[in-house]
Amino acid sequence: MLLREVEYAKPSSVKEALERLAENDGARALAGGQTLINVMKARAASPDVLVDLNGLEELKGIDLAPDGTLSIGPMTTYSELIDSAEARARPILREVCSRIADVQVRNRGTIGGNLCSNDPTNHLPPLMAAVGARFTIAGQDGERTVPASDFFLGVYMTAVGQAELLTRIAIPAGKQDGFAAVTLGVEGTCIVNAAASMNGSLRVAIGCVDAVPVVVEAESPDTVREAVRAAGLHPPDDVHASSEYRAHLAEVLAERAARQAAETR
Amino acid sequence: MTTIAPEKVEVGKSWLGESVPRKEDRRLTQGQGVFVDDVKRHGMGYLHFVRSPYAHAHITSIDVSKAEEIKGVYGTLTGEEVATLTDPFFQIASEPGGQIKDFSLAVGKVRFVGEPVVAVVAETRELARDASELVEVEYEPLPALVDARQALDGAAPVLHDDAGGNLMWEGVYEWGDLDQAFAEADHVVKIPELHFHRFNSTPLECDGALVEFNRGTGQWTIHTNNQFPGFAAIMMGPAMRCGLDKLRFVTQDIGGGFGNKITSHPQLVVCCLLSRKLNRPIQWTEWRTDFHMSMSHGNERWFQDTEVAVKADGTLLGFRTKALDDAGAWLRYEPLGGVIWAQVTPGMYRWRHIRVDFTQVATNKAPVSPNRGYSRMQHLWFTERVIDIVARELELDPVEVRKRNYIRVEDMPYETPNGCVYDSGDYAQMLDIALGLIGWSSMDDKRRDAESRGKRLGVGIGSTLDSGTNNFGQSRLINPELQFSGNNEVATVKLDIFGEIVVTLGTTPQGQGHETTAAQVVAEILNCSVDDVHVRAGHDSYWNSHAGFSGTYASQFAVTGLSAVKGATEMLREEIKRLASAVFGGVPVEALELAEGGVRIKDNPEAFLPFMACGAIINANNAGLPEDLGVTLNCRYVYRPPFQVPDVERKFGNLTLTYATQIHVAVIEVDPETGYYEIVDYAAVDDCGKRINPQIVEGQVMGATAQAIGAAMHETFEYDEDGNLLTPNFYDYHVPHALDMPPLHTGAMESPSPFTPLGTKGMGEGGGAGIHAICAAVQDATGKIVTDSHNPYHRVWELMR
Amino acid sequence: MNVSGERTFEAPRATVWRVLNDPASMAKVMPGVEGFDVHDSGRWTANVKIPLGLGGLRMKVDMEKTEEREPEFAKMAIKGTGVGAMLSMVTSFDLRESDGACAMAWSAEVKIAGPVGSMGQRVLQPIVNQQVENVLSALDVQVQEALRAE
Amino acid sequence: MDVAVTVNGTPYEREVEARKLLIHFLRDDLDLTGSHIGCDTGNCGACSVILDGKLVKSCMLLAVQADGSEIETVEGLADGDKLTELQQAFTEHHALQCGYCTPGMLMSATALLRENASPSDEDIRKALQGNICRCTGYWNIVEAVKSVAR
Repeated sequence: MLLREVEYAKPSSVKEALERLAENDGARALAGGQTLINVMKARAASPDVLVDLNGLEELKGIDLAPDGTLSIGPMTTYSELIDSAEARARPILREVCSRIADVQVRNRGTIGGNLCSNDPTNHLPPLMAAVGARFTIAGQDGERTVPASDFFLGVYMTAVGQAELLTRIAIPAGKQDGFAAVTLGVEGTCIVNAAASMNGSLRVAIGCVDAVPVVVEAESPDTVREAVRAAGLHPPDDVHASSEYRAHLAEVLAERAARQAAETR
Repeated sequence: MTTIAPEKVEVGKSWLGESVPRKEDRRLTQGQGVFVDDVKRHGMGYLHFVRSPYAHAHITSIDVSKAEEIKGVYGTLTGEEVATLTDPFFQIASEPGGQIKDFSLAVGKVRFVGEPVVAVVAETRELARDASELVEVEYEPLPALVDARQALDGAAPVLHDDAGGNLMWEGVYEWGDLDQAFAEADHVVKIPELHFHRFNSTPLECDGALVEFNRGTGQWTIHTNNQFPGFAAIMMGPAMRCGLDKLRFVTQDIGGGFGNKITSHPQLVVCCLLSRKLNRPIQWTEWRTDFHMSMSHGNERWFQDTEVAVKADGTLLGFRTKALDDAGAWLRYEPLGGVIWAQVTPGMYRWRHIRVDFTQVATNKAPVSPNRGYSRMQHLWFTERVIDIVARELELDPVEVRKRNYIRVEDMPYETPNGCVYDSGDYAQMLDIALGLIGWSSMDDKRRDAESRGKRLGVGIGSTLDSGTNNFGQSRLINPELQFSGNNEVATVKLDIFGEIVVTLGTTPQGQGHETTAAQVVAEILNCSVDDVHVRAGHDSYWNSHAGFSGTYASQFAVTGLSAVKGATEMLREEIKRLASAVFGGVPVEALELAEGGVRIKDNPEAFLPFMACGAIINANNAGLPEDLGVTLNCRYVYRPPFQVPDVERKFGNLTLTYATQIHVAVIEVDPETGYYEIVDYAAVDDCGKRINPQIVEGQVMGATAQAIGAAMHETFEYDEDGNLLTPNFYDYHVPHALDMPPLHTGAMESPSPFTPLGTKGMGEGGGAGIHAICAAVQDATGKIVTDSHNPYHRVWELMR
Repeated sequence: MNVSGERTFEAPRATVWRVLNDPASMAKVMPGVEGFDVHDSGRWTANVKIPLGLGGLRMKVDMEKTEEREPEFAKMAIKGTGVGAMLSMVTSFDLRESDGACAMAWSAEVKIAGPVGSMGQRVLQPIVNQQVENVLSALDVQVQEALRAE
Repeated sequence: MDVAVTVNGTPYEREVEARKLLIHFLRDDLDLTGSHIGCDTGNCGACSVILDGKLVKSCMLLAVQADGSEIETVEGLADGDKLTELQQAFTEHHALQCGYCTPGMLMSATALLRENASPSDEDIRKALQGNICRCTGYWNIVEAVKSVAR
């Protein structure tokens, strides 16, 4: 419960936040804190400076463009997304967010935090990979946009550099999505999850089987299992699941997510 | 939630058997409880433990200088200092475990990950942890022993050289005539190995203390949440070379215990030594990860080479098995687990020929301690597994096998093969109630319905005994030298100057509602309202309100605690009458009665002496009272259950006074593709004799059930091959939350105990039934024999492959 | 946990061997090296900050060569101590000439304890694999540089 | 750093270290010990408080982050001696035993009932999912909350 000493900065703009982060390579952005603060309690990580992004309106809000593209501010909390009228354009977002942790965590935890921490047990990384989200990343020398396929680099690592911030998440129009997970108890710690999206072809992303979501493409739900097998997974094993069990769940859940996607009209 | 309760026989207005709201709740619902971390003192120092990162290693050097240099750090304590300032803790074990040298900090060697090595005290909690990171400990790692089955191999690393190996205790228990039983048997069912896993009740509040040392009197005041101060005292006094009067234990509200808060004496000793060394109050709060890594795991047990003698019709004749118990790194309460199980030797069945070769070994894992259902749960899980495995092997109906072999109501009181006496109960009828609650008759339709949805349905029964009120004489079966026997508990009931009825208990409740049930008993006897009875919260050993076995553990308050309250209140009632008879000028005591907050003459109600007057006369206005009156209106009573010292040679005798019973039935649905399963229906039927407060009793049944569901499905303290705990927090040690709870139906019977003053039985530890039931349900659903008490999804999936 | 694999370097075995045995270039190979002391040809100490995404994990890492058969085989024992984190690793590699290039078969047994260890294998295994991948790529760079230097 | 908050209507100002968690601030600095600590990982919910109208776990928030906010804790529920309907219902339905999780449970249930005066059983269970109780098995807690639903 007892953190190491840390400095705290509360910038009033994204520009200032980026300055704070650039000043010290031990600085870390603090979003909802529902992962980072816990890791700091364990003292498994101890940033020198926490740059608090709470209150930066630029990083909040959900807009729906005429072409159906959803633009989500990374500091949007799960609860805000669940309540958002715009977000209903892509119902899976609400469905998955309402399955994350519990009320308290959903009130505080953010979409961007979930994605940038990229903990293997998180639900949003595979979901974003499946729906083909695009991520806008800002640094002091401007913005760039990366697709989901280049965004997740490893456990707790994404394309967002130490001195950068995720400033926008763009999700293309679409409705035919699916999600399936096996968790410890009802909505507990994730063992394996899978998200699917039908957009012409079928894209399925599987979480908690590797350092980053594993994406497979398939013609139809009937061929998803083969596609997953072909991906040649070597999932980590832990106290909740052997590598073999995770590999098996990956197939089953990928197919279930795919069927939900295919059956959504 | 549906409930079946026995008919209530109304004999006038009685406080006994009433679900009166709890006195404790008013403060607890307002955040006004006083839990140990809420206790603060001026100038107190916060203690943080430096813990071992290794499961097994020599400590080659310790350097605290860098830590002590920091401003705001008050001081440190190392194992070397502890070894000079204290003696090793008294060991319950005879040879070889008795040879262990157990100190309150690691001395020379660490034996499990998380073992306290150095204590650091500082001005703030944060600073204490910062400084602990500057303590330099050099280790020389040793191979770790994590599997009890390898402990006795010559090649296994040895934890305690003093004990000459990893064997801590062994004993052979044999009753009846095994050869005859197996000769008579039509079938011998063989079960190579069963495993009862490691978990505990994880009370939401972890351990803690605030310790003050009074230089003038040499007394330590220990504000703590230890749930068995009587035991802590006899461990700490000799180790600290002081008399027990120097150790004052104070508790108020305790955030759950379940047995897991009995063995905090090592940490309490460290706090005591530091409060004296640094001359300031010492505050210690244990955090969740510390608790999981180092405290009070339940006994992990293997049952090997089991053989069961059965007749063709399913009549059970007897069994033999080898029990291998994993005590972890230290014997902090062990090897008592090596005999406690014998309270329920035959489970709930009539077999008479039983042999158990019991072996307990040390491993590089957290030390075990009592955990709700302590040691009996492991053995009862074993007997229930045997029943269901036998039923499967012989293709018999598990319900029929149980009913055929259950001890019958007409056999009560029933003497078990080892001389324990089951006091009362009708197991077969309880099972029928439980089966009725989950709609047993329509189970085939439910099965078909589940299959139509691609699920596999499974039903399982768990029968269990909740033996309560220990005869500590059983400790002699593991160490004949020990001079413990019997049991006792204390209550003091007084009438104060203004007529307040004040009750002091020796117990240390952790949510069992003692303030309420004690008040119910007092109100019943003094014929007043529970609202007029003031029961002091918590325990304070300073005012002689306790006895050697005082505490709250092992299902006994309804027997020991309430019998003490009953005894003290009856003494007070008689004193009030004697006083009134004197005041009324010699009216015979028989002519008096207590009513409406006072005492009066039966056929002349105007002659009324209110309690206020009684209290005032004795305490403040007593001139002229007869010299030989002998009334103090301050009555202390010690309840002592009727026990004999067991026969050590035959390992025979009554080990516990009462046997509450629970029968649970679980219905699960398994997803055959993933092994994921849910409990879709659940029934728990309880019989704990006379229920003083049915709502509190039902609450205990529910809580134990929830813990069983967690243990059976998710909760496990699992280690990797290097002895790292893989489930050190609630993220990986999943305790059930509200969404994990199945629909629950509860039922109750009341078979009063013939052996207790109120007909009550201790209860609260019957949750094991849930583990048995879920294992049986998994076996039913998968069609595969279940050999482990822990069945997470991946294991169920593996079973079905 | 155990990790192993094979990697081919476009360089003669002698060059690869030299790089693997040159503390200076190894310092460039290890993740997050902040300081590096060579005690003798067989013993080095490095101060590293292993990047864990959410924040670096500072460790003092002692390396000792426990076995060596120039120019094809070496075994190293690595012990890392950080605040509340322990790393111990035994790693070895085999170098084979394969038509001009050099094939390295390597394996490592990694043990991690402390708070980081309690983060769970599903987190640690990927992190370890990732760090190994980084080391190998960095090694490739060093080998190519050495080649150019020759 | 300076922190100014209003807790249960009372303004407080304190100087704290940036690293101090809100729960420690409430318990140790403001002596509001009704909110409890039951875990290290934000799972147990014993520390749940209402921060500017939103239910949060005060162990996953720095005290400095709460600067300028309105906080409600269990101590603020009752009106003097008058318990709320919900507190009363917890007693009547025996929804607490040791009482350690109760403050957090009450805050979660209070937050639920403000947003949804007539929750279903499922709504209630979902709303309490972030609060661990080891004594009751939750059944009586759900009953208690249901009993005050409109």
